[in-house]
Amino acid sequence: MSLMKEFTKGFWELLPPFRLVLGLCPTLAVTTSAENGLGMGLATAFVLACSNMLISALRKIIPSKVRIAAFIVVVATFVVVVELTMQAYFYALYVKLGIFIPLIVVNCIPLGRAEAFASSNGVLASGADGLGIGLGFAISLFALGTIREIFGAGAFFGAHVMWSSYEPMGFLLKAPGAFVCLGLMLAAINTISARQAKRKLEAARLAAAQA
Amino acid sequence: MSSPLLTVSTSPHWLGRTTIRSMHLEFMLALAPALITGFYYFGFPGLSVVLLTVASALVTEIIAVRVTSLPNRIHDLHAVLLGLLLGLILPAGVPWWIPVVGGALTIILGKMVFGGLGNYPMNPVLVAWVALSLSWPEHMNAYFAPVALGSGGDFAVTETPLMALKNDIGSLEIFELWDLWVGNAPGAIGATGSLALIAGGLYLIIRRLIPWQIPVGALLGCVLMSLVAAYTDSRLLEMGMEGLAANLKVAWFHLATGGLMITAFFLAPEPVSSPVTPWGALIFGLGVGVMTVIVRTWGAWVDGAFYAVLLLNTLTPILDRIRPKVLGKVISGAV
Amino acid sequence: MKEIAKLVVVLALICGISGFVLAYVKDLTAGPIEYAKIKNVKEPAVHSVLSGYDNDPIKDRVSFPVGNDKYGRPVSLVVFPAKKDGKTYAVAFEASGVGYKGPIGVMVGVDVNDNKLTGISVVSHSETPGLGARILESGFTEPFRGQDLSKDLTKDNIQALSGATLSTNGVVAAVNAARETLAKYRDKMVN
Amino acid sequence: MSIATWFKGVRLPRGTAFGPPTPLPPPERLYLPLRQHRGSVCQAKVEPGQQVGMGQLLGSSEEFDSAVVLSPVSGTVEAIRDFADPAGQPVPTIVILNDGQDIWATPEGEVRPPLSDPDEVAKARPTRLLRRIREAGLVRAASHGLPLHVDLSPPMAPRSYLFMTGIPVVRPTDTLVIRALDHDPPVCPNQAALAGLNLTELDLGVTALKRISGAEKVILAVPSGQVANEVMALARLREWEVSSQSTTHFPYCTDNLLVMSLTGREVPTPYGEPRDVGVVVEPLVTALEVGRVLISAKPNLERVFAVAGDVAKPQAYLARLGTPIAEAIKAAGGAVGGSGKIIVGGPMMGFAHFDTLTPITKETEGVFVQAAEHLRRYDDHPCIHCGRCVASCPVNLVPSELSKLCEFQRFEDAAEADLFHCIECGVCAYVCPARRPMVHYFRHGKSEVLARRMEE
Amino acid sequence: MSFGDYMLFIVGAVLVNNILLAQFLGNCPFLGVSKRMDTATGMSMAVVFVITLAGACTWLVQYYVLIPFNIEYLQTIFFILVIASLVQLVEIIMQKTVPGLYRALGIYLPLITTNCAVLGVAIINIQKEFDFVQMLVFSFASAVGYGLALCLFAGIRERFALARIPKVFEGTALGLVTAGFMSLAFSGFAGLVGH
Ligand SMILES: Cc1cc2nc3c(=O)[nH]c(=O)nc-3n(C[C@H](O)[C@H](O)[C@H](O)COP(=O)(O)O)c2cc1C
Ligand SMILES: Cc1cc2nc3c(=O)[nH]c(=O)nc-3n(C[C@H](O)[C@H](O)[C@H](O)COP(=O)(O)O)c2cc1C
Ligand SMILES: Cc1cc2nc3c(=O)[nH]c(=O)nc-3n(C[C@H](O)[C@H](O)[C@H](O)COP(=O)(O)O)c2cc1C
Ligand SMILES: Cc1cc2nc3c(=O)[nH]c(=O)nc-3n(C[C@H](O)[C@H](O)[C@H](O)CO)c2cc1C
Ligand code: SF4
Ligand code: SF4
Ligand code: SF4
Ligand code: SF4
Ligand code: FES
Repeated sequence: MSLMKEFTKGFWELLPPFRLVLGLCPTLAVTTSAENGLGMGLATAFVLACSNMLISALRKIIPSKVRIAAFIVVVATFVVVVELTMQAYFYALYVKLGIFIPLIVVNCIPLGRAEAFASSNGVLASGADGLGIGLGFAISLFALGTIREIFGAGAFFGAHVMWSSYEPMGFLLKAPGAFVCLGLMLAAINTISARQAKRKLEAARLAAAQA
Repeated sequence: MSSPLLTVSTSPHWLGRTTIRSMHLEFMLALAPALITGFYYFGFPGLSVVLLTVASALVTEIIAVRVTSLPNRIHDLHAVLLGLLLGLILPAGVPWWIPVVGGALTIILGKMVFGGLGNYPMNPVLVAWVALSLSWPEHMNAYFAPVALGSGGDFAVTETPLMALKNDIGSLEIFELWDLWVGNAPGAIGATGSLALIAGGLYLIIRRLIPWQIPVGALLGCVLMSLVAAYTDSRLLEMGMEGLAANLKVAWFHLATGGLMITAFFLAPEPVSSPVTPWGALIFGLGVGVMTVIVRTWGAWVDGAFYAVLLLNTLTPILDRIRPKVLGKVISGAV
Repeated sequence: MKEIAKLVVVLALICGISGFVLAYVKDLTAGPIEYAKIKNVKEPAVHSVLSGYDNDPIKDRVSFPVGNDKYGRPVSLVVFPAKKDGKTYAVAFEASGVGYKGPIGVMVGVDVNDNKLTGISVVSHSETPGLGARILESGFTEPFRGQDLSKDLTKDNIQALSGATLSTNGVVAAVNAARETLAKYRDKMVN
Repeated sequence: MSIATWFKGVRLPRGTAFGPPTPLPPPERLYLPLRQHRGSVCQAKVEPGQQVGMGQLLGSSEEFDSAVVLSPVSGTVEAIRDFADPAGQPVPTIVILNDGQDIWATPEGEVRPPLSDPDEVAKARPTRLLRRIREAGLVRAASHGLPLHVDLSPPMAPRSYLFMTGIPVVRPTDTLVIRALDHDPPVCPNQAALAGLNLTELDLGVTALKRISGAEKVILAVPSGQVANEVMALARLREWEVSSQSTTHFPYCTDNLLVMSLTGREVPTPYGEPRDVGVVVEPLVTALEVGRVLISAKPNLERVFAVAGDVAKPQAYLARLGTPIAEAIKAAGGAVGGSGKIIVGGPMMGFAHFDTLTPITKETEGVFVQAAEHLRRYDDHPCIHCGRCVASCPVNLVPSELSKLCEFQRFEDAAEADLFHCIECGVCAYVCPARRPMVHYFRHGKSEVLARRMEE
Repeated sequence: MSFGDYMLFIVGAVLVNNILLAQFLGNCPFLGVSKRMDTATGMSMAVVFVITLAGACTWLVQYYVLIPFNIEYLQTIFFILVIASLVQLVEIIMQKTVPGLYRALGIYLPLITTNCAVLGVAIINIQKEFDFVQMLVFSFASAVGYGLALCLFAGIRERFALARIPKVFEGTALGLVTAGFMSLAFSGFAGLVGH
């Protein structure tokens, strides 16, 4: 049960990059298409899950003075593994994601989770946490990539989806569009949370009134 | 004898007659000559683009205040003014949905996400214009050659003077400068009639609705920078144009063409996004003029005036720190 | 002291294991990566400079050492042969020349029988977009097809790009470098 | 007027040009607050029910910064109770039932022999003149006015903050400005006083003020084109400089700004006064009162003031001190239009009162009536950054930013941005198209900062 | 490269290809420390210092360690370790020798380790095959571009603190939209330098 909770919190409560405002650079840079977003997200998720588990396993032996350095080495190792693997088997995607694959090292999410969660929790819980948050990140990037691709290129996974005379809004694929799109999505998520909070408050008041 | 009906409050008890609504109405009045010039040369296609942007902006604002908790300030006519301004800087040959999308972008992105009039950091009209330009460059370059009202000609997409200048400096000789000043040249609907724009702008300055520093700075900056640009341009020499007279001709051309005039008098002095202090405003204006010519001469875009304003908008908070000396202030922090 | 020793040992251990793992992964992926690079970067270029073959030039590629780089590591030349009925009649390989902003890599296709170019394609460059980068356009590369390679190519026979003389020179230099390479290693290539 | 200030401030509509002040008959009941100036409150010297004569002492104080209160009529003290002063503070007020006899308390009301020779005044000892002024209970005729004897005496405590910056603590006064101008145009007692001028009073008053202040130079600041030839002749004779000023360019007739345009000297703010730069400014009404006191050797019991705005017949009046403003409004034909505001002072800087019994006091310049249909409402619209307030603020502040800082409760930042240099003239609120309550924000901000300083 | 070329190179790195607004590097601290102008200027100075230093160190590591030993595939791991130790070292040395500067910049230094811009610029230096001088100029100019964007952005956000912003846009959401607008404005520089 609690494992499930660790796993699912990454999908809403801690959904990066909206709730945890970290990992913005790849979010903005590579989400020009759904495919890129998904690829970047999954690569990050893999690194996050693996490094979380390994760090959790090693947490008793790593002295706290060198823990950041040790975390960096662990994260960086998995990043290089991902880098090499993608280069070998997903070369086109690797080229498109470019510098942002090595930058997973400094993407604040893996280090952040290592510090905040894995260094004080069990291996399974850390794995669940890492995978959940990683998948949450992947979903966010996928959603953003989807929106930008559909309206900015009129396509989804490269296939035309809008009506035939639709001329895509190229602005969305450029740097300004990335920022604006992410900002609007964040506002949408804030709106939903505000609604939820209000509903919860009303329910509580109702319960209080009945009692 | 104390009367409960009397209103008690502190001074001042008089307020001037200028309100936001009256200011916007006067802005529109000042834009009327440019709109009429645009209508004269670009006819009903031009007029319908302007009407579409106005309608779109107004409808978007009405919807926005309905569906959100933003205060309803439609009566201040800001949406109408934004729509009008956007319409005037669009080409007459755009497909119908460009003004529609543009009007909506102006209101939602430019204004509403920041909470409405007073809060946005950059000119909403220009934000929408640049977004449209980045998205649909081919449509945003569909400028019509002017056809005087009643002369019965057909509209055709053509090159603007600035496009021509970018490709070939010889275009300096092709366009009649007088035509450029009265607006008989290809270009955006309301941006070609430089004389009409100056007339409206002078009205605004006299009515103290815009600070004079911004337009004066912009025009001055444009002249200075175009002299520099002309001086360093070897193509002029190759054409046998030499000396101050030739350089001044380039400056004159830059002044009369493209979006400079509408920018100097109507877009750069947009209150919310431009500096409030006199020196800040002057530097802002100069910056707009200089950047306009830099982008036109060396940049990737044909016209730089609109980008120049957005760039200087990012500097506004810093320019606002340039303050005049406070009268009577002998030591700071005296309380 | 003991604590510091522990710090060092743990960190060294982690680094060591990491290095070991990575070396292993590197080894494992070396082949696929090379293939992926050739497949994605070289293959389109090879296809555009060769024609009329009935083999797979990628699969039949040969590589042999041609010297060392400035760090002393061996450099190999990869040659893609075009064969008809099992006989090599043309080869494609990369050569480079110096353009305006750095090296320009050019895939050069040569008919080995009459020493005529079967086509060129620029695979890597860092020239100015709009200026030097016009070397990518077919309007620029097309005139190279059929040029005679028995002597040094000059700019007379091709359409030099105005405003980008240096880039043009770079491509021509690459083709001439290819001529020398071909002369030197013709035997190894044609086999 | 320099180029720099030409574009600053606002041009207000010129009020009705007033003729000389019309005398107002003394009312049935008079209300005399025991403090009618900036400074200490007087103690009542009479009891309810007591009979008083004209000029009889009603209240006085041991403190220096206080002016005596004298009875303007003869009659009975009906009550002593609290009334609100212009700032809303309760002040003990003596209510006198007028018997209509106007009997002086002392025979002929004389305190001292008359002093009506200008040459004698010009040579008189300043302390002698000051004593007469103090005994007559004169107060500088402006809202927030000091007792005149205080205003004319050198400051009692050194101004340490000025000293620190190298400005002389007490600079000898070299210039006397007689201000025949009013800062809030429609309410214009000084201009009205100029219209029906007693030349002897003027001559004596100005000479006395010059003698007391020690000034060498006198500048008569007058509204352009409104000055009689006799006054010009007198000025030439006495070698006074006459300077014409625009009366509608608000707030350039306020003291500090007037000093700047006349002498080019910048009065240090927030605590400085014209005296700190060697200038004494007195309203024309005050100069005339001084003259009258010296000639008649009687205390001053009347005041010139204006009634303007939405009344049937705007007019300047000469009335006994303590007359309720209701009487003045009635005399001016009554208010027209819906019940709006009764403003003591002018529309730009006056205080709106709810009580029409509020009396004419020694600081009253006039009453402005605003009908309901002319009330202007403020709005809570955000600042639109238009810069009109910045372009207009006479002291070069950035009111837009100050108002935002106060609006968002960042009072310390506002103080840092020179909030305390604001003179609350209201120009920024006047020009603001967003109708922001600028001056309200500033007053609130100042009071918050001061409250916090007090706590520390 | 001639002097003029260097000037164009610098303009390109500062304005046209701004690492933040056009290349999306270092966004987390960009949104994190841009609420006030004074913190933004402090951060900007720290970034300029560290990026230039880190660029130099990683360049040396690349050409004198990774390439000679043929372990370029370990670039990521080496670079991040070099940067992390460098930041630590700078912190310690600064604390000892220039405590004033340390107090001003110290709190930003740890933030910088996990700033994509530092590692990003180091990697770009290698990818573009810059020589040592070019690398120094590019690193410095890129960092200045970052600082410039950060300070302008902080100025704008300070104004938001005095405005009634809709609840759902408060904070990061509006920050992102505004960054988008700044990026839009900076697109005006496009083409000034052809890189
Ligand atoms: C206000 C306005 C609304 C229009 N609405 C439509 C519409 O809904 N659908 C449409 O096809 N054309 C509409 N038009 C006309 C379009 O200009 C024209 O039909 C359209 O461009 C046809 O080209 P298409 O085949 O590319 O859609 C509208 C024009 C105006 C001025
Ligand atoms: C920003 C810039 C970019 C340039 N890019 C190139 C280039 O990509 N290729 C090139 O050959 N020359 C380039 N040049 C150099 C000039 O175009 C130079 O004039 C040219 O090489 C001379 O050749 P021409 O005789 O054909 O004009 C560049 C110059 C500048 C200022
Ligand atoms: C001489 C004079 C000048 C006035 N000037 C102003 C003024 O500048 N601003 C103002 O708000 N009211 C002023 N008033 C008050 C006016 O009675 C009233 O505001 C003005 O007539 C506008 O009327 P309205 O509300 O019908 O527009 C002035 C009144 C008078 C008698
Ligand atoms: C709200 C709205 C948005 C539109 N956006 C686009 C668009 O982004 N691109 C486009 O080509 N057409 C757009 N259209 C127009 C639509 O596609 C139109 O039928 C054809 O493009 C006209 O040729 C839009 C229409 C509306 C009503
Ligand atoms: S309100 Fe201003 S002008 Fe009026 S008395 Fe006070 S300081 Fe002087
Ligand atoms: S800020 Fe103060 S001094 Fe300036 S115009 Fe406003 S009220 Fe007058
Ligand atoms: S006049 Fe009003 S709206 Fe304009 S800047 Fe000043 S406070 Fe803001
Ligand atoms: S604004 Fe200030 S002075 Fe006015 S009522 Fe409020 S607290 Fe009192
Ligand atoms: S992801 Fe780039 S700084 Fe955090």
